[in-house]
Amino acid sequence: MARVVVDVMPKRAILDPQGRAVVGALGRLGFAGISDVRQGKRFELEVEGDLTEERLAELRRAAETLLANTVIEDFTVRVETVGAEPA
Amino acid sequence: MARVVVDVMPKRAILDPQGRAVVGALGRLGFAGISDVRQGKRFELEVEGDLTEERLAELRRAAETLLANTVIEDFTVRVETVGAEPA
Amino acid sequence: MQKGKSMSTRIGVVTFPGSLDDRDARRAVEIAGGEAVALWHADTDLGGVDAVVLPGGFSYGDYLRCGAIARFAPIMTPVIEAARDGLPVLGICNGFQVLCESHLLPGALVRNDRRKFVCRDQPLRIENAGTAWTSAYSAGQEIVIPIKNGEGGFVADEATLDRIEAGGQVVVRYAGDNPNGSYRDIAGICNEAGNVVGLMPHPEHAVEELCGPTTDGLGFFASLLRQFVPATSP
Amino acid sequence: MTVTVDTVKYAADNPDLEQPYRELGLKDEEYARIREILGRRPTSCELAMYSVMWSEHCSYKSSKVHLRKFGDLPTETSLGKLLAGIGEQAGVVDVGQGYAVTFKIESHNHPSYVEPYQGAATGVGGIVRDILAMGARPVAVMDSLRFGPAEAPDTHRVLPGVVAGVGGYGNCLGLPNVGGEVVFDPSYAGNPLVNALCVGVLRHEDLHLAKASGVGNQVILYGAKTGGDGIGGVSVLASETFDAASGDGTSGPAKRPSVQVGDPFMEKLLIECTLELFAEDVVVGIQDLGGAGLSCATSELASAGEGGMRVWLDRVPLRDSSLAPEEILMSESQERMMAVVAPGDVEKFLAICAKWDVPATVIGEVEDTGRLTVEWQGHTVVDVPPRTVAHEGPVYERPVLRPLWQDDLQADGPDVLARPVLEEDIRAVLLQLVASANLSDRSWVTDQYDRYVLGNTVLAQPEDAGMIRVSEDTSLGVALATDCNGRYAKLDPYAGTQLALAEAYRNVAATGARPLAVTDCLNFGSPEDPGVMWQFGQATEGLADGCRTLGLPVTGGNVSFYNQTGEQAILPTPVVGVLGVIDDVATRVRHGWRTPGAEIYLLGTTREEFGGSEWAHVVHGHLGGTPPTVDLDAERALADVLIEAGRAGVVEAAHDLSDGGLAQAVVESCLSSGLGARLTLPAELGPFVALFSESSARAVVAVRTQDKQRFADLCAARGVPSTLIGVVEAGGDDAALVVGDGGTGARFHVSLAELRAAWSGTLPALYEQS
Ligand SMILES: Nc1ncnc2c1ncn2[C@@H]1O[C@H](COP(=O)(O)OP(=O)(O)O)[C@@H](O)[C@H]1O
Ligand SMILES: [Mg+2]
Repeated sequence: MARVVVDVMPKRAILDPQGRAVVGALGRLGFAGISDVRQGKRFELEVEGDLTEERLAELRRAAETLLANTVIEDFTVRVETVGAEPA
Repeated sequence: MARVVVDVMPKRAILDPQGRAVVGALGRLGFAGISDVRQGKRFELEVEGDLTEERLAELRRAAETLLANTVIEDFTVRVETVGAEPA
Repeated sequence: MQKGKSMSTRIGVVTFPGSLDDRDARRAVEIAGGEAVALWHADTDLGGVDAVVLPGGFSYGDYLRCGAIARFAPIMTPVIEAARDGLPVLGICNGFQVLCESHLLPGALVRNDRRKFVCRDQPLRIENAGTAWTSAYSAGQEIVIPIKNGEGGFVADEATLDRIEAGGQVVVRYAGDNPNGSYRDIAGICNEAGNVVGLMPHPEHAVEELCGPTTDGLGFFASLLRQFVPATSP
Repeated sequence: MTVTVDTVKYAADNPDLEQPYRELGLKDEEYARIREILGRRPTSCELAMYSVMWSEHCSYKSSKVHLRKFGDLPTETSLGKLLAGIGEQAGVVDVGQGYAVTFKIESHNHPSYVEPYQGAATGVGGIVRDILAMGARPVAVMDSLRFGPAEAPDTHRVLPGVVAGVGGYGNCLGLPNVGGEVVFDPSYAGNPLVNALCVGVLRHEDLHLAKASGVGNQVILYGAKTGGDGIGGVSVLASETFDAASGDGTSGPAKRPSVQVGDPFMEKLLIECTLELFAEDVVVGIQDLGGAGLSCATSELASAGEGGMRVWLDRVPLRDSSLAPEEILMSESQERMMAVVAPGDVEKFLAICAKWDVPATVIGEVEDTGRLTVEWQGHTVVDVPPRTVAHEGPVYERPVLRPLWQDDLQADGPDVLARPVLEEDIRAVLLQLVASANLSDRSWVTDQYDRYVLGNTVLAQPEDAGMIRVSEDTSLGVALATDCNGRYAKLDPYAGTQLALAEAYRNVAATGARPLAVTDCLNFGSPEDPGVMWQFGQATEGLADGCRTLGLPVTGGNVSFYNQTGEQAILPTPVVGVLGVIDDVATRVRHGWRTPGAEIYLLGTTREEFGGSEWAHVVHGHLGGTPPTVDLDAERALADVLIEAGRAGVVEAAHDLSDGGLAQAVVESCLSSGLGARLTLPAELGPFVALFSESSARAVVAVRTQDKQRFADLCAARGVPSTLIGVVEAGGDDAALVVGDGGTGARFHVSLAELRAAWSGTLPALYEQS
């Protein structure tokens, strides 16, 4: 059992209304010094069996066909390493 | 200039229709062995100046007040380390 | 409800950037016999209104989370204070989401289980006819008014759900097919005091025979006016 | 594109520099013409402007000669002169009581194939800005959609995205969606059609036009910042047949994305902000930014006014600081408007924008030089006569040739097709048609659209037309319908286009509204194909003649060419939108039955007409023969009866007959009311023809017995044939449609439950993800 994380973010050149809304709100709330925010999606996949290279390649294909809209989004696929614990 | 990443995920107990749909769709597309998927949000914040502990604490407050609804979501805040390159 | 008297009842309707049903809510108030007062998101006081409606729409585009940004608008400071002091507040759809984000109401609203926006005429059952906004109905009464939402799934943890059920805080339930996966078919709830009510369905779209499926929505606005009739009679 | 700035001076000094005009879609002779106009080679900025403005999409170079036909139509309606017509952003129609209505339909086909959600969403956003720019408050939208085969995998990608995009944008703007079409045909595989219509309401005195008049007046760009969106989108996506190569959405200079992403929240702010600017009377001229962005807005505004304008391009607020001046001029970033403002009003203008949190910047000034000049970092990068960019583009008399296959197609009539005879076979065909992709329940689509917002929606889906109360303080209403049967248009483009007009006209009249004006969206294949150009010529001819007969002006519209995959062009699809007016919305007529016992009448004449019919399509996969006879005088008489009967309250239900014929109409009136019906079909035709023929100029109505005499008199006075064909029956669990044949006395019976299951199951089964 492994966890694979797929991060999907709007392409740089593409308008990100969500991010814009968040920057504005953070400013109004007095959180200063945040020049830009991009909002994307995070998928956590629980994968059975162990992660061979083939398996990862397959998951990359899955991300490309289903999780990301590559016309307007970029994505990264990575095996979860125990990250920062919940704040 | 530093990048801080805030990941926001639905709490386990809370219905995650998107995640469920993804599991279904992956199955239909023939991507087997994915037992569970959760869909959340990823925010990339471009922060001016350097990241003191105070600054990070403040960003954590921002995440807690605005970026996540802690009634239904958990969040993590971390400084971006160069991650996996785009697939 | 005597129109003449309740005319003096002033109901504020807040317009946030991205509010859409504010005109409809004001019209509904007037048709019910009240006086609608337009409140602006940047205002810092309520202008002495007798009650407040937070209307439907997509405040700030609902880009981050429905109601998450509107909840911090300047007008919300006096609204939250007054609500805690018992001012009747009705949140419709996006307004309901704002009330949850403000923690004036428990739980939260998430993406519909069918993952699509749904607009249709929805049968509902009034569960609590004792709130500031439902006294014109009788408990168990069935009504039909439009719903239209993409993130109308009411969720909360089991303990909270049991608590609000026990406390009679479930005000309205979906009758028949549950349109969005709301836990326990919940379409609307109130706070413990019963002055703050949040509704996913849109009573303001069911106040005119000509433009709505029914006029069943009038009761929400009439309920409030009724309360004020004694207050305003000599 | 160019590294160092290509200034006018540099261009004059370096006449022989190679320029990538072909990549930008310009032909050799077009490029030569630009050099001739300027007396030198164009700068790269000028080349960008000309290339995008001379594209098919913006210049109408192939369609202009044909569209002129609409120019000779009456510019009057029964209610008065048009306040604006063809040539403006959208037509404006006087609807009485000091109110006017503006409406227009536009295509966003190719972008919706590349990125269905954003393509459809920005299609809605674009047409809404057109309406707003006339000084009107947008009050409703409609969407006319065409897809490939319902079960095709690519349709499963495109349709849900398009529908979600139309809904996602329109719902967030707070505009009710009051109608449209969803049609499936193999010819749209790989080339779906997304046509969006918007209607707006204004007081006569609020009319605004796209004019840069008043020397010294300031030019203000307001709304979203300018980014790399859809650069070359117009010329690349709309002017050349879409090829999978750009399916990654990146093409055009510097690999900028051709896809535009919409921000409906910004557009909502833009609407409220712009309406307040109008109310405060601080706007001299205004134009939306759509296809061709700043190139289009600056050259069109300048042409229409004093004829001159100076623009400081560096002042344009950018989302992406790396944009080159050429790209800024071509960018199709959404949610932007341009206004011409008197110097004294600029401060007030900017204050109102600030109130709505809408960025606004003075980027230029009106001049009387007759030139449009653009400055970049202190250099002049554009210096052109604006009319040559906006209006004096190339005009082509494309070769026209009636396709060789046309005769064979018409010769291959439906008469040879096997028809059901036995009652149970007819019953089975009825259920098969009711459940077919084109005739089944649309609510899987329309339930994703808000039809209640604004509180003035009198009629919406699934009624024959959408109807909107013009404002709360009047009972005045407008009704709108869009229609087109592409199969008819393929069999006979002239007649097929008139049938589209007739159907939209009939739909509007069925609700009790008086048809007043027309908009159209002409979707065709490649104009370089003489056969397609013949279809286009026939279609415009047919529409112009039809509008003349019915006394309707064409107030505006849009042309979309290059709708084809490889050599395979789509069915010619001239979508026609008809606008009608009703004095008292309370008298509007719905299509569902109201009271058991009411008599059901069939109005009009039924002939044996199955060419292009839904029956031939669904049961035999056959397309051939000729479409139903066009009889516009009969349409007009029928409309008069429906309108007067509605006003007088002598019909309590009315439903127009079209695809699927009488059977489909009666089934829909039953299902939307839950009431049954007992039909006794006229003997002479036989049940099959009576039920499924698609003869035009027909409708069914329900009349209570106490009104039958008044109704009969109405029909007689107009010479409209009226046949008693049945009676409305009770609802409830055993409600049913019972069909008997006056001749043989044979009959069959279908419960509403069975009909509903067949009718409403189809689209969910196709597109509902478990
Ligand atoms: N098929 C048509 N029928 C009538 N008028 C048309 C048609 N196509 C385009 N027009 C008119 O030509 C003008 C330019 O069309 P268009 O480019 O769609 O307008 P816009 O510049 O607002 O996008 C408009 O006034 C439009 O109404
Ligand atoms: Mg335009």
